[in-house]
Amino acid sequence: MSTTYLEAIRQGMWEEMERDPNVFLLGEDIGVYGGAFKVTAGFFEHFGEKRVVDTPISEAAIVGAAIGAGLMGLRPVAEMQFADFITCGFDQIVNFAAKCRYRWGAAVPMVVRAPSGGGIHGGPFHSQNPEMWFVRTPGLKVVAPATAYDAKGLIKSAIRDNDPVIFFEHKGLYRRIKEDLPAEDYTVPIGVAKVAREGRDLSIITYGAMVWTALEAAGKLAEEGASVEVVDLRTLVPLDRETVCASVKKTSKALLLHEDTRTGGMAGELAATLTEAVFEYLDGPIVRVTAPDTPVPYSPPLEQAFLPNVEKVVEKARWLWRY
Amino acid sequence: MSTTYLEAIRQGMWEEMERDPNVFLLGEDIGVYGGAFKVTAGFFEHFGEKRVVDTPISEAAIVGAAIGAGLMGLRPVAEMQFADFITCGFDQIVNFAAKCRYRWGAAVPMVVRAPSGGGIHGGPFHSQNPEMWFVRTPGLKVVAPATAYDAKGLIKSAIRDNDPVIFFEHKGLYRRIKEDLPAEDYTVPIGVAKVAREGRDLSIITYGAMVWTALEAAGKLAEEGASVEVVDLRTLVPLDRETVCASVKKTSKALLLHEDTRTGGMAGELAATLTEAVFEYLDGPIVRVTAPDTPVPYSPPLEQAFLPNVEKVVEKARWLWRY
Amino acid sequence: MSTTPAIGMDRQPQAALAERCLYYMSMMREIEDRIERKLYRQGKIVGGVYVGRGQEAIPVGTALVARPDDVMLPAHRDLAVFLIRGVSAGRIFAQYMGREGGLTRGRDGNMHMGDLKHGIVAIISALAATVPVAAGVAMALRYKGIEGVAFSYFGDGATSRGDWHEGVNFAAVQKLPVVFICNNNQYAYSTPLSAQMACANVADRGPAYNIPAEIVDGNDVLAVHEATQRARAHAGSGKGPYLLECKTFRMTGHSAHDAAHYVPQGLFEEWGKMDPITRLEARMLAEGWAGQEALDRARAAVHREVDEAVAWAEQSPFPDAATLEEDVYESR
Amino acid sequence: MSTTPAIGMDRQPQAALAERCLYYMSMMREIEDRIERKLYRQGKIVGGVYVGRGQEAIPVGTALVARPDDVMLPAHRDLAVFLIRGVSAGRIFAQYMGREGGLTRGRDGNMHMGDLKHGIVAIISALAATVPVAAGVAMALRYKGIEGVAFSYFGDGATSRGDWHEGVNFAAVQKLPVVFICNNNQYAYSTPLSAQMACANVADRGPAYNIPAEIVDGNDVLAVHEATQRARAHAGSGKGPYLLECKTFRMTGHSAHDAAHYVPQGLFEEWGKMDPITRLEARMLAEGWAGQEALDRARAAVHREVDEAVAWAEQSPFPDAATLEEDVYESR
Ligand SMILES: Cc1ncc(C[n+]2csc(CCOP(=O)(O)OP(=O)(O)O)c2C)c(N)n1
Ligand SMILES: Cc1ncc(C[n+]2csc(CCOP(=O)(O)OP(=O)(O)O)c2C)c(N)n1
Ligand SMILES: [Mg+2]
Ligand SMILES: [Mg+2]
Repeated sequence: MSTTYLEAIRQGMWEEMERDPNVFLLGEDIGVYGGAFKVTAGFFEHFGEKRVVDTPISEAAIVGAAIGAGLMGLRPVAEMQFADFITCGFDQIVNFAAKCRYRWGAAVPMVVRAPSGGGIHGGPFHSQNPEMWFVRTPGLKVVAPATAYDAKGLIKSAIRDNDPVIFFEHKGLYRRIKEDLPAEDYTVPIGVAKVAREGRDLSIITYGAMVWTALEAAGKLAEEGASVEVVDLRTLVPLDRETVCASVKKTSKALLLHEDTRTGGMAGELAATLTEAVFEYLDGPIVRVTAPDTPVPYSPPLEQAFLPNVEKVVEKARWLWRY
Repeated sequence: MSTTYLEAIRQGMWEEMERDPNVFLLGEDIGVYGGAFKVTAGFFEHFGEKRVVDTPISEAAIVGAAIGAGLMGLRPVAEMQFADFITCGFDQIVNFAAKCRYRWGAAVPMVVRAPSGGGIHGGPFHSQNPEMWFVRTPGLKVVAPATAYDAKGLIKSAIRDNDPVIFFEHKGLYRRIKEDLPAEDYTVPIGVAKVAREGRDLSIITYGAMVWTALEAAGKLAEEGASVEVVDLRTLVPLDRETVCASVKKTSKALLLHEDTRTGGMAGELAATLTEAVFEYLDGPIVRVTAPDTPVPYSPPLEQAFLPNVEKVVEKARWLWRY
Repeated sequence: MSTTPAIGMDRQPQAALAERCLYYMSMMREIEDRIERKLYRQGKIVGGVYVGRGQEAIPVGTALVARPDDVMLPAHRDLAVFLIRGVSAGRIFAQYMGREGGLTRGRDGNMHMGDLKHGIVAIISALAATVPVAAGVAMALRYKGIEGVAFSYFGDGATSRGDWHEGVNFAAVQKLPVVFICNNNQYAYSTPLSAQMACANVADRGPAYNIPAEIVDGNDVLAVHEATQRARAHAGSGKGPYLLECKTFRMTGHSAHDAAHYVPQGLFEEWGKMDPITRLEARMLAEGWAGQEALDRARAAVHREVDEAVAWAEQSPFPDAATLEEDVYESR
Repeated sequence: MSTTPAIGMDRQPQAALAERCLYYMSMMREIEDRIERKLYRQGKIVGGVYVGRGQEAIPVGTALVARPDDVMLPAHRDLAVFLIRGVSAGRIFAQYMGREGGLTRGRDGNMHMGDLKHGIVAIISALAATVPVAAGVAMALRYKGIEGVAFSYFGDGATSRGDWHEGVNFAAVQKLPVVFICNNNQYAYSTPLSAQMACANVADRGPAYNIPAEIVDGNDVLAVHEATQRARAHAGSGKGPYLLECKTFRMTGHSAHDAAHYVPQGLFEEWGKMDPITRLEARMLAEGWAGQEALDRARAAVHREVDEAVAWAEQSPFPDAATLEEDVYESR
C-alpha cells in the first residue's frame, strides 16, 4: 500500500506521539480541523486537546511557546500554516531557539514544520522557499526531504533531535508522490545526503521537490548518452559536504539546482564548498538552475516561467556536459 | 576637518532632510536622546517632532509605519536600535516592503538603518551581521559601506532611492575611521563596487568593516611581494558582478572575506558568481575567510577568535597566492 | 461599466443611502457568487477564494463614509471597498483569473490587490500586517496636512497578531487618524473566537490603547454606516484612532475548499435570517424607500453589470512570461 | 558563600520575611553598585551594564513567593531573582566579567543568563521575547502535572512589543499558570511612558485578555510580596494568568553609559525618598522587627559576602578560545 509524502509525515508524527508522551503539536487549525493541508487530521480525536493544541493566529507565540515547552523537556512540533508566515515568528526562531544551547547550555528540542514551495498557484505569500533564512543562522538544523521515505524518517529524527529543527515540507509533493514504506520503525539521520541516482559525467546537487526534476532531467540526458548523478541533500544544515564533494570529485562537473530564488540561495553555499574543497577536480564552471530573483508570481504563465523545470535543467546540464 | 563614519551618516541624513521635506526619521530613542549611538543627535532640536519621531518599542510598527508613509510618497528613514532587532520587524520588511512594487506597482521608498557588526563586546544580540536575510529576499536593496565617504554618499542615495533599502552601518567603524569629505553635495550610486586597492596577484572581495582588514592584510602581503587587489562591494544587492568578475579575471585568484558567519554567507553568492562567470580564469580554489558558524560570543578571547582578522586573511591569502 | 446608480435629488437622504448600500452589497454578493460558485468550479480562478458572503454590510457601510482623501486598507472579505473606490468589477474578475487586466496584472491573486490611484493599499497574506502600515499612512496624511483618515480593516483572528497590537498602540500614542474596523465573524479559519481570545469582544481591547471602541451590528449596513460616521469624525478631528467592531458571521467556510464542518449545527440558519441584503431590502420596502419592482430592477441591473464584467475579464490576456523579471526594482 | 541569612524560628513571620527581603535587596544593590560603579569603571566588565537600582523590591518581593517548581523568566533589572534561586553572587560577577565561572561561561554577558537547574530561563535581548516562552513553560508544567507557575518579567516598554501581546493572549486563552510581572519604571531607555502607550497603566491592558490586573507600589517590597501571593494563588489554581504592575522609577540612566539628561529635574530626588531598602529598614525599626545595630551588621555581612564573590570571580579564568565552536549543536 503506497504512502504519499503527506501521509508519511503524518505517520512519522503519529508514531512519535505514540512512542513518546512528551511529543505534542501546536499550531493554527491543526486540531478539530486537522490542519490546512490535513497533515494532522485525526490527531486531535486520538491524542486529545492536551497534545494537539489549536492556537490563536500568533506565530511568535506558537514558536515561543514551543521553545518554552522544549526547554522544559517536552518535544513540541509547531506547524506554520504556510512557510511564508514563519517570518512572523522569526525572532523567536533565529534569536531565541537558535542560540540557547550556545549561550547557556539549554537544549531546545523543537520542530517547526513549514509547508513551502510553489507550483500550486499560491502566489507571493503561499509559495516561498525560505530555507536560506535559517541555513545562515547557526544553531538551527534545516531539513528538506524529497521522498515519502525520507519525509517520514526525517520528521521522526527531527522530533527526537535535541536541537531546533526547521522542517521544510514541499506542498507540491504532498499528494503527488508515493512509495511503499517499511512497516517497522525507521529513521533517516539528519545531516546525511543521498545519491538519488548514480552517474559519471555530471552531478546535479539539489533537494526538496527539485530532486524529482533532477531525476527526470537525468533520465532525458541518459537518452542522449550523458550519465548524470543526482545528489539529494535531504538536510541543508548540517550540510553533508562529504557526499557532495565525493560526487563532484567523481563527475568533475556540478549543476546546482533549487526552487528558491537565485541570489543568496543554497547553490551559493554549495559552489563555495566545491571550489574550496574540490577545485582541482572541476572540469567546467559550476552552474546554477534556480528561480529568478523575483517574488513568486501568481498567474500560471508567470509561475511556470519562474519555476525551474526539466527543460531548463536539461539545457544547462547538456551545455555543461559538453563543456 | 576629518569626518567620522558616524558623522558622515549623520551629515548625509541631515542634508537630505534639509533638501527634501518628505524625508523624516522614526525609531526608538532617536529624538530627544539622539539615538543609542547618537547618530541622530541634534535632529530633534533642529527638525522638530514631526520629522523625528520617537516610537514605542515596536519594530514591526516602525517598519510598517515606514512602509505606509513611503507608500504615501514620504521618504522615511527607520532606525533599528541594533541590527539584531530587525528580526522583530522581519515580516514587514521581507513580505510587505520587498514585494509591493512587484505585486501591485507601489513604490516603497524607505531606508531601514541597521547598526551591525561585532568587535564591541556586544555579545550574541548586539553584534550580528544579518545582511544575508535580506540579500536573499528579492525586492530589497542592501547596502554596507566601509568608508565615511561611502557611508555619506550611500545614505543619501538610499534616501533618494524609490525602493526599500536596508542600510547596514558597522558599529565598529562609527568612531574608528575618519576622512576628509567634499564640502559639496555628492552621492555614491547604489549597486557599484569599488576597487579599494589595485593589485595583480589575488583579489580579496569583501565589504563593511572587513575592507579595512583586507587593506591591512594587503599591505602586509605587499611586503612579501604579493600584489593584492581589494574589492569593496559597498552594495550587496544589486550586486556589482562586473567589478567582481573583472578583478578576478585580472588576478585569477579570489579570497572572499566577511565578518558574517560562514554557511549561507555572502561568500557563497560570490563563489557561485565567479565559478559561473570566470571559471576559466581561476588559477586556484576560491577561499573564504569568515566567522565560524556560531552565535557571536561575548567574552574577549572568544570574540577575538570568532572575528576574522588580518592574520587569518594574510595566512589564507598567502596560501592562495603561492598555490 | 458604471459603478454607481443614479441617485434622485429629491429622494430623502436615507433612501438614497440605502439604495447605494444595496447596490454595492448586491454587487459584492454577485461578484463573489460568480467567482466562488461558477468561475472557481469551472477552473477559471487561479488560486484560493475567500468571500465575504453575509458580511457585505461591513465594507459597504464603512467605505461609503470614506472621503476622497481617505486611504483604505481592506482585508480579505472587503471586496466592496474596491467597488466603492471606483475599481471596476471587470478588473476584479481579471485579478481572480490571473489576467493582465487585474490590479496586480497577474503577479498576485484574489484579494491581494491595491491601487494607490484609488487610495487602496494591498494587503499581504500575513494577517494584521496592514495595521502598522495604516498607522504610517495616517502619519503621512497628517504630515502632509491632508485631512484624510486611514481605514484599517481586519478580522477577529488577526487581532491576536503582534503586528495588530504594535500598530494600534503606535497609532494611539501618536493620536493618528485611523479608523480600525474589525470584521468579527466569530471564526478565524476553523478557530472559534473562544480559542482566539479570552475577552468577549474585540472592543474590549480598546482600553488597552485608551481609544474609544464601539460595537455595531455588522449585518445592519445603515447602523455600520452611522457608526463609521462617528468613528471617522473622531479620528479625523485629531483625537486619535477609533475602534469599530462589527459583529457578524462568516456564512461560508474559510475559503472555497472548506466545508466548515466545525461550525455547530444551526448557526448558519440562524445567521442566515439576518442576511444584510435581505434585511436592507425589507427595511427599504417597510420605510417606503423603494418598491419591490425597483428592487427587482436593481438586482437585474447588477446581474447585467456583472455579466459584462466577467466577459471583459475573460478577454483580458494572461500576462506575458517575458515580463517575469520586471518591476522587482524601479529599474534593473 | 551562604545565600540566605539564618532565620530565627521564634520571630514573627513578617519580621523574618522582612529580613530576607532586606538581605536580597541589599545584595542586589551592592552587587550592582560594585559592577556599575567599580568594576565597570575599572574596565573589568566586558559589555553593557543595566542595573535595577531602586527597583529591587520587584524581583525580591515576587521571587520570594515562588516555589521550587516555579520557573522564573527574569528581565534585565531582576538580578535578585538569581540570588533567590540559589545562584551565587560570584557566578554573577564572573558572568559580567566574561569568565568561565559565569552562567554562560563567557558566551553571553550581563543579565543574559539562565540555568534550568535553578529554574531560570535566560532572556534574549529582544524585549518581551520571553513572554510567549513563559507561556510555553507554563504549558509544559501543566502538561507534566507539575503544580508550578511561570514568573514572566518585563518592563513597561516591553509591553509595546507584538510578542508581549501574543504571549499574554495565548496564556489567557489557554488559562495557563503564569504571573506576568511588569516593572513599570516609567521609562524605556529615554522614552517616557506617554510616548510608549496611550493608556495610563500597564494594568489597563488586563481586560484586553480578560485577566485580572493589579497595581502595586513597586517600592514597597512587602506589598509586592503580598500581591504576588494573590497573583500566584490565582495563576496556580487553574484560573489563568495574573498581571501584576509594579510602579517604580528607574533611579539610573538606562545603562551605565546613559546620564539620563532627559529625565525631568527633581524626579530622581522625589523617588529617591521612596527607596525600597531605606523604606524597609525604617519599617523594620518602626515595627520593632530589628534594631539599628542588627541592620548595620546585616549590611556589613552583605559587603563581606560581595567582597568574597568579587574575589572568586576575578580568579575565574577567561574561556578558552579553543572552545569557540563547541555547543552550537548537541554534537557536531
Ligand atoms: C500570519 C498569518 N498566519 C496565518 C495565516 C493563514 N490564515 C489566513 S486567513 C486566516 C483566518 C483569519 O481569521 P480572521 O482574522 O478572523 O479573518 P476572517 O477570515 O474570519 O475574515 C488564517 C489563519 C495568515 N494569512 N497569516
Ligand atoms: C526588540 C528590542 N528593541 C529594542 C531594544 C533596545 N532596548 C533595550 S532595553 C530598552 C528599553 C526597555 O524598556 P522597558 O521595557 O521599560 O525596561 P526598563 O529598561 O525600563 O527596565 C530598549 C529600547 C531591545 N532590547 N529589544
Ligand atoms: Mg474571523
Ligand atoms: Mg521601563
